[in-house]
Amino acid sequence: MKAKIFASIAVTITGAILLYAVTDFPNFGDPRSPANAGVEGGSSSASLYYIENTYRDTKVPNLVTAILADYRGYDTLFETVVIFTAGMAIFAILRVLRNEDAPSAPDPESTNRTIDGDHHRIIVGITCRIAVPLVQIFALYVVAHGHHSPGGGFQGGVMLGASFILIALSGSLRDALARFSEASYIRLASLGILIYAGVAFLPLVFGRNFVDYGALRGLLGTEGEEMARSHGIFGVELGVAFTVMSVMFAIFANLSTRGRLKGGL
Amino acid sequence: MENSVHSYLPLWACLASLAAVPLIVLFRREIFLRELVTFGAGALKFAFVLAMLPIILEGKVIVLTLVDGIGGINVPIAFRVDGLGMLFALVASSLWILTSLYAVGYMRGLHEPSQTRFFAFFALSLCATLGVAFAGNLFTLYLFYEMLSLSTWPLVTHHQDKEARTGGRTYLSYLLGTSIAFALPAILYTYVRSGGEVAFGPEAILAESNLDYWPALALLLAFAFGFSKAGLMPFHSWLPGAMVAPTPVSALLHAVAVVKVGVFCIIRVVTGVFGVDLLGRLGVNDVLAWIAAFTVITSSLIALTQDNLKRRLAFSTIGQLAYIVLGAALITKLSLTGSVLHIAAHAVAKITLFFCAGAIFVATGKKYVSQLAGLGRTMPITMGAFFLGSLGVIGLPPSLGLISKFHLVVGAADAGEIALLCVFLTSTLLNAAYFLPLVWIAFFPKKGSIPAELDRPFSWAGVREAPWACVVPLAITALLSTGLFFCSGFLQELTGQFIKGIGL
Amino acid sequence: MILTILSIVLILSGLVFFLGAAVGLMRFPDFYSRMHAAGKGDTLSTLLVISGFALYQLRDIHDLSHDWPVLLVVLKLLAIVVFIYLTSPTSTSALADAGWEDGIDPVIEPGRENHLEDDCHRTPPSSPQP
Amino acid sequence: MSDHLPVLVLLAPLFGAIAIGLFGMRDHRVCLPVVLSALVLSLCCAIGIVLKVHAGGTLDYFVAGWKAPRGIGIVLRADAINSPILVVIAIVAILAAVFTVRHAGERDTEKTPHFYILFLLLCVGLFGITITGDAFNVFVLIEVTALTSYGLIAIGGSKRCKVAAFHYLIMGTVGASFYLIGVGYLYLKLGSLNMQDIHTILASNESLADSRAIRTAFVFILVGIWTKMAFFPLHGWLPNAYSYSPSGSAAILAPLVTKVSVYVMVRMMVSVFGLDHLEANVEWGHFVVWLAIIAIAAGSTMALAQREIKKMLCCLIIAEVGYMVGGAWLGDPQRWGLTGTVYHILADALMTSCLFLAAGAFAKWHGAAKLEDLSGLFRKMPLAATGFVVGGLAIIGVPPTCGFYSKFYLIRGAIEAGHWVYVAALLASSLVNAVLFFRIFEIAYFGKNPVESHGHGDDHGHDHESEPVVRREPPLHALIPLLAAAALVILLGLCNGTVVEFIRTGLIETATVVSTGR
Amino acid sequence: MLMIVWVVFSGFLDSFHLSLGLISCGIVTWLSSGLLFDDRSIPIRRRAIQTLRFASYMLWLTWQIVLSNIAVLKLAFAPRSALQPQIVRYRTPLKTDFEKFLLANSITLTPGTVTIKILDDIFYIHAIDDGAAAGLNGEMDRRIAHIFATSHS
Amino acid sequence: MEAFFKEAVVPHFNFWIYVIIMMIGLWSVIAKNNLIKKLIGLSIFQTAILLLYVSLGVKEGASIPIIDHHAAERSLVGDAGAINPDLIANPVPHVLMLTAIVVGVATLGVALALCQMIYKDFGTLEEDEVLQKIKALHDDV
Amino acid sequence: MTFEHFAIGVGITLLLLMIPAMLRIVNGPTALDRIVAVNVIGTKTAVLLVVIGVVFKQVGMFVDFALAYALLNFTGSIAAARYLHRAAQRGGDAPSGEEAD
Amino acid sequence: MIVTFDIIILVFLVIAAIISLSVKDLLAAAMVFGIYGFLICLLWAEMGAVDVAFTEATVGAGVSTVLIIATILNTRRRSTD
Repeated sequence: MKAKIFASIAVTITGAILLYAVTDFPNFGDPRSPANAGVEGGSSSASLYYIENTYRDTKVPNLVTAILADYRGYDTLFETVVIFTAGMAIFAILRVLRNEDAPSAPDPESTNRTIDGDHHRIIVGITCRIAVPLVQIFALYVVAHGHHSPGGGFQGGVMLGASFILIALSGSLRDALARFSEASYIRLASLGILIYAGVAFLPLVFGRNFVDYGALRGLLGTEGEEMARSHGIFGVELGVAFTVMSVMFAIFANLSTRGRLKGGL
Repeated sequence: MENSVHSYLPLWACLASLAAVPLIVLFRREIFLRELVTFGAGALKFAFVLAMLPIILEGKVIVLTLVDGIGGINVPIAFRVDGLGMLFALVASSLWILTSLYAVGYMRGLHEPSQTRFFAFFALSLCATLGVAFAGNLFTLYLFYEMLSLSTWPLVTHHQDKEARTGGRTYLSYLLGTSIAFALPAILYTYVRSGGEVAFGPEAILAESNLDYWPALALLLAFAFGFSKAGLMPFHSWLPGAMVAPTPVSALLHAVAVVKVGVFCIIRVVTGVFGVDLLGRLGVNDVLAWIAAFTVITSSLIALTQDNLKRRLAFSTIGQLAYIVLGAALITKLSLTGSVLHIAAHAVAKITLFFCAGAIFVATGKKYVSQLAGLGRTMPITMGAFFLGSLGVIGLPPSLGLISKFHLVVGAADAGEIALLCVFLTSTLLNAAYFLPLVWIAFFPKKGSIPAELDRPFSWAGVREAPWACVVPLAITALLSTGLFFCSGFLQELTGQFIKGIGL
Repeated sequence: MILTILSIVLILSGLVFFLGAAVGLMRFPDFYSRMHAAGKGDTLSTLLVISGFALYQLRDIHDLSHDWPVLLVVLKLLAIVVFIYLTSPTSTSALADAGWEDGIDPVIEPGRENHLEDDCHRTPPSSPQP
Repeated sequence: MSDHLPVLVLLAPLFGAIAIGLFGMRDHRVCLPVVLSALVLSLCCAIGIVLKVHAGGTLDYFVAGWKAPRGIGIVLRADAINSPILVVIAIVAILAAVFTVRHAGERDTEKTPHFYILFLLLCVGLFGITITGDAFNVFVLIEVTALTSYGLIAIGGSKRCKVAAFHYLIMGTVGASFYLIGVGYLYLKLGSLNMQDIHTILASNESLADSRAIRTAFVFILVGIWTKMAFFPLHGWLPNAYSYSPSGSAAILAPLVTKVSVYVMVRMMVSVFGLDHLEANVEWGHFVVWLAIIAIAAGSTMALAQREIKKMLCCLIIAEVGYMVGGAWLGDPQRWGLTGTVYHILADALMTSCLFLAAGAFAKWHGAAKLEDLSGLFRKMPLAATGFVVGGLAIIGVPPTCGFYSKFYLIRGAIEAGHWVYVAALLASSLVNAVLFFRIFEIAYFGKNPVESHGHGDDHGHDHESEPVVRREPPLHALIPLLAAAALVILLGLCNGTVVEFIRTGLIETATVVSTGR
Repeated sequence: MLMIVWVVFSGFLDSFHLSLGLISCGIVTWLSSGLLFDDRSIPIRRRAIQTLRFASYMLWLTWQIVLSNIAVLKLAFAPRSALQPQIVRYRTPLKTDFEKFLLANSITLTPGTVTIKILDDIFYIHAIDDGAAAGLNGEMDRRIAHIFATSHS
Repeated sequence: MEAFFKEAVVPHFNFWIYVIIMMIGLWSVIAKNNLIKKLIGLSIFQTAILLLYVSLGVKEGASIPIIDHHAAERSLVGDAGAINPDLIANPVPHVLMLTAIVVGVATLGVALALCQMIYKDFGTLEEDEVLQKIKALHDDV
Repeated sequence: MTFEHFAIGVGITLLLLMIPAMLRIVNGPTALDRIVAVNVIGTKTAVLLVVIGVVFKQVGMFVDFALAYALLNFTGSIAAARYLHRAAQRGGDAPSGEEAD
Repeated sequence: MIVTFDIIILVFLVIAAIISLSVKDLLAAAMVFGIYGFLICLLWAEMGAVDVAFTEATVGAGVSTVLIIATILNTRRRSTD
């Protein structure tokens, strides 16, 4: 009860402050608002620059992808790191490495199959068997076409991860782990960041700044720096996809089994 | 402008004992080596201090800035040696050697535990003492002041029993508490008021600032109580509390290092921070003087009632310290001279007394005044020294105490403070009252008041003195106390340099 | 134009089925009957609406060599339909099964049989492994 | 490569973490060399940055090379304020890393690689927060830091650390979200995320700076960061989170995370909102100072009530945060308060590091979690105890440790700002600290160690040196960082002039930027 | 076949994206080998026939779905008493899992019936009214069996 | 009242709703007793911020921030300035919010892991019970 | 009256048709009823995404994630179903049955 | 941006948020939270933030719900509030 009263007070105060500020906002959907067009007298908003020049700079029609991986690629590197961190943190928190209750419980897998019943095995299992490859190819498409359509490394990665989750849900986690083992997902997650950071780091070798993929022109053999950026963005997206895929599946695997990687959802 | 000399001597003097600490710890298994290191460091230190003496006597000032301050924004660790510092350093470093010697005897005599720690912290506290003596600005002063508080704490609580814990707690809470609560803000306030200047120099730090009466009074009192090592009432009770310490420590604390650092700081504050001019203009020193006077009288009266010898000595110390403060507070040339000299005089005399108390304890295990009757028979040297020491404290000839007290009294008269003059005289009487009867019954006990085995005529065969390592130092200090009465010239010279330096 | 009208018709009929599903969802008495409404109504109406839009997209195709991306869009729309076809009944029956496992009793018209109740008392099935 | 120092400083631990992820899972022995080399590399980079800043002023690094117009790309800014902090982060991290050699996750030694990955990523986050010049980037890195912290706290085996981590997570996420709201409001009114850009716009447009949205933005950013730094009313998560986490984690979390948050606040004040603007609204500043005073009082009081060492230290952190926040908001014209705050960030990081290392060592090798358990410590592990004493003295503010000087600068600022209550609070808190630590010293100094006192029934009357003393120092890998931290505490105190001078060039440099409204 | 899907998704026919597509297909085949087709022995011709038959079945099924929806629609707007929910047991002659799967989903999609549980070869079906229950007369089985005729008759 | 409604609420409808949702989330974070409920509240709280950001990048009548392939090809050939910024939504908030979503899901994952551990250790997910048990734990020690 | 307007109309209708599902969610009575309603809304959402794509005249872009959406919606319900199986198997928790919110 | 969609979805959003927080059955709460994700995804799409919508679709509808369900499996389904 005390918490509720306290919560009410806190919420009222915060809400009042926020609403007090809201009346000061530019109108919703105003294309001339400072966020969209910059402040008068100040420099024009970065967003205008992006809209006008991104395609010229990077040859990527999807502005969001371009900004995400190039202009603000530094942010995104850490976004990936956040995901990786989450995976590691969950691992550190949950994973049971010593088998604490191994002797008491027989392998839960053996009981699972009977309990799922034919129904689940047949209907869900077969659906997933059909769906999973489709999901995967679609996810890879999403990763590869982040330049042109919505999506990119993160979304594709989540879907790839979801496809493995789907395998785990339709059959058992063991099936999924057989395809994507613990060692490999940790390694793949690290590899993903390595790809990202490596691609971002390469320009340093060429004497340019971090994340400046334009420097990779020579390496990739593209005509202009723009295409080099475009390819750099692709490399980065790939790294993100790897990490996200691995971590999403890792999180699921650990959460559903409380870190034992046996039984589970 | 004063003529200053740049020299690393003060630093070496400080470091001599600091460097001894690791050596002492290193040689913790080799008792002999350890003690050798202690003496070596003491001798080295004394030598460094002596080496500076001629320079100071020439009327110069040694200046050394250790960590350079940039643009006046920070406070360097700086040394500055003038007459006052020199005198204090002389006293401290010379007495350290003796105290070390005494400590060796005392510790061995009583088989005290953890002697390594004892000697290590002893050296450390001496380093701090010299640091205070040579401090070139308020911050350095404060730094070493705190260092001294902390490094003496393990000494005070040396026995690590319940009593020691209580005493140590009182000790630290008073010293640290007051220094953080009063001295630190006072320093900071000074720092801000003076526009970032805290270095001692020919000009007092606050001489230029136009302080009003009340802030100045508050500041002065903050300093006076903040440096509570000076034992001004009502922040005096750490001193009797610290009596739980082994006697060499008490000697060091109550005669040389700690308490003298307190009064030294107050003299520094009065002369170096406020300056005679400012104080004279504002008249805030009167308040300080009266507080000191109150302390003098009260503590003497309390001392009379104490049966524990060391406690009686402690209260006596409080009173004597208040003399010095009082002398400083009078800010006349004579009174200042008196109070500076009294630092030395009281140091020598009081250390003798403590040594004696310790020697009595080592030899007989007696702690109380009432047990002393007839002791002059078995420990004639000790009690003789005790007598000489008490002469010094009371201010009777032949002792350095006479000279300093004389200056003080005359200074009080000079300042026109007849009431304070009376205080001096009264307290001298009281001093005599609490020391002389003690000596008297030691040598001439009443019949029947002493155990039978003591009640016999004096003979050298019956002498049961403490170990020689205890007796020799106390004899030396007793002699020093007397001897300096005859050759106090260089001390007066030093004082004179100091007085000249502050522009009186 | 024909295409447009056709697509509009398709979409509208899809909406009608959606409406049916929604009403069914509201009115049916128990979980299992609601499954009927939800599972079936949505599948078909999704099919109808999306193919309606797909048809509408076809309208834009004049010259296949130039407008093939639009065709691909149409194909993608159909892919959604196919996918929903695949998944919707699956999830419907999986949920129905789950509902049974969860202990929801179906409302059975008096006089009709409930064989599941008879055979399978909601204990884990103990049929032999295939 | 020296042009790339600002980014290399955090890439080193990042690549280290990747390397552990790739190779360390199989072979745990890879971890420590990787961690140490990465951190040492970072330290070198940080020192390089300091030198460069010293030589050439503020260092801008344009990630991806997007220089113009401003705000397109992300800028890393190293100036005199943050470059020393980088160094301190690297140092504390190295110390903590050495400390954790053998007992990374305390109970689950199999989780060593995970511990070190989180550890390094935490460093990445902290470096990143410190060096970035982009308001949104700060948020991302705060989250990196936060997530690693949750992991590091909960990696321990105790039951309570999980709950503590959960509460921390809730508070931390809400705090970060508040920060994000604030940044959103800024973006909404100003259309930029670049700190300097925001600053320029705000400085040139007074009415905008006073608008409701911007004020709200400021309030939310502050509240968010306060949550992260455990400023008093929002401190609830801290004591449990740090005291129940494994020692190795606490040794890096406690010194750094709150300090870096304080730095973010300073950064926001200095180079986003502008000091001039803040100094013009002094009454707000004084309001915050009052809050800080309450924080100091509360932190000290809570510390007095604690019986566990780590908890007590955590409460002290709360008080210390109060010092820093208060100092930053004093608004004295010479910016001494702010100087003190920045210096205190450095000082407190080292002091807290020292204390937590010591507490960790005591817990591990003396079995002491409560104050009473410490008895006999000086005898058993004198060197470790010495390190602890130095840390304690620094917290109390005894010269020549750095704690004294930071307090000194803070008080100077307060006196110049005329904020006497703050002075009083600082001093009172110092006194309380003195009481606290001497209570500990006393316990540690006196009394027999009940476990180890075999054969020493009588402590008096013997000369202990002649017999083998029951000395059992913690192993070297724990002792060395502890003593190094203690030494650094003193060293920083001795070099305070140089450091403060350096910091002030930064503060004054930015100040001139403010006044000219570049 | 995956490649076709890829092209449908992608809409780019330049070499870069096609090669990406090839790589992706390779990855997917590698990742989920054994998921889509576990029986590789069936010859392609038969598979083609199956596909055709499957398509025709789908058309029929679609019509059934339309019917079922109309039925649901009617029921939705009908008074409540029109419902006669029941659960019927239905034994199928179909053997393979895939056939059962197809049947179950078809039953679910057709008028008034939802498969609740499969136990071995017994389907438990929730029927919404008598008509729907009566509709389970084995026609669907036949049609499904017809698709995979080679493996059955 | 009506004028206020027209001026303050209507043009800022999104923002009002964002505040409301955020407050719902915040309230439940503080007041809800069940830890998972708290987390759901936290997620809702975070999405409210996303709503703020995305709302402020919206432009009336603008399209999605993807330049049509063909238009892009054309603008390559012709002048690059052919793109009218008013017709394309502001991409920056989208970028930022992608990051924020990722952060959100990462946090959620970690929090759920913590929940599981808390449940394992204390056998409950109700905050008050957990706190009680902690207290009991403390008293035992 | 362009086709876009029509599409908007369709979208609004679809949104309004979510209301019954919402009511079902509010009323329950069982968790599974809610899940079914969630499924219904999910399907409608996928359609709505296409509708929005039509309105923006960028169907190609929206189709992608309508598809992704359908996929993941499916995952959600499968997970719920699977959960109920597992929960029943463990028998630890009381089955939901009727509840009064 | 489509204003009518906007308003309706926002209202739904609030309703969904309240429901998901007030349902006592955590499984249902998780599913309703899924709806919340659907709606917000729609909202992003409608505001032109396709990428955000895509992410929200994958995360909100796919992963979050599954993760919460996985947790509920290992903990308890009931909640007191």
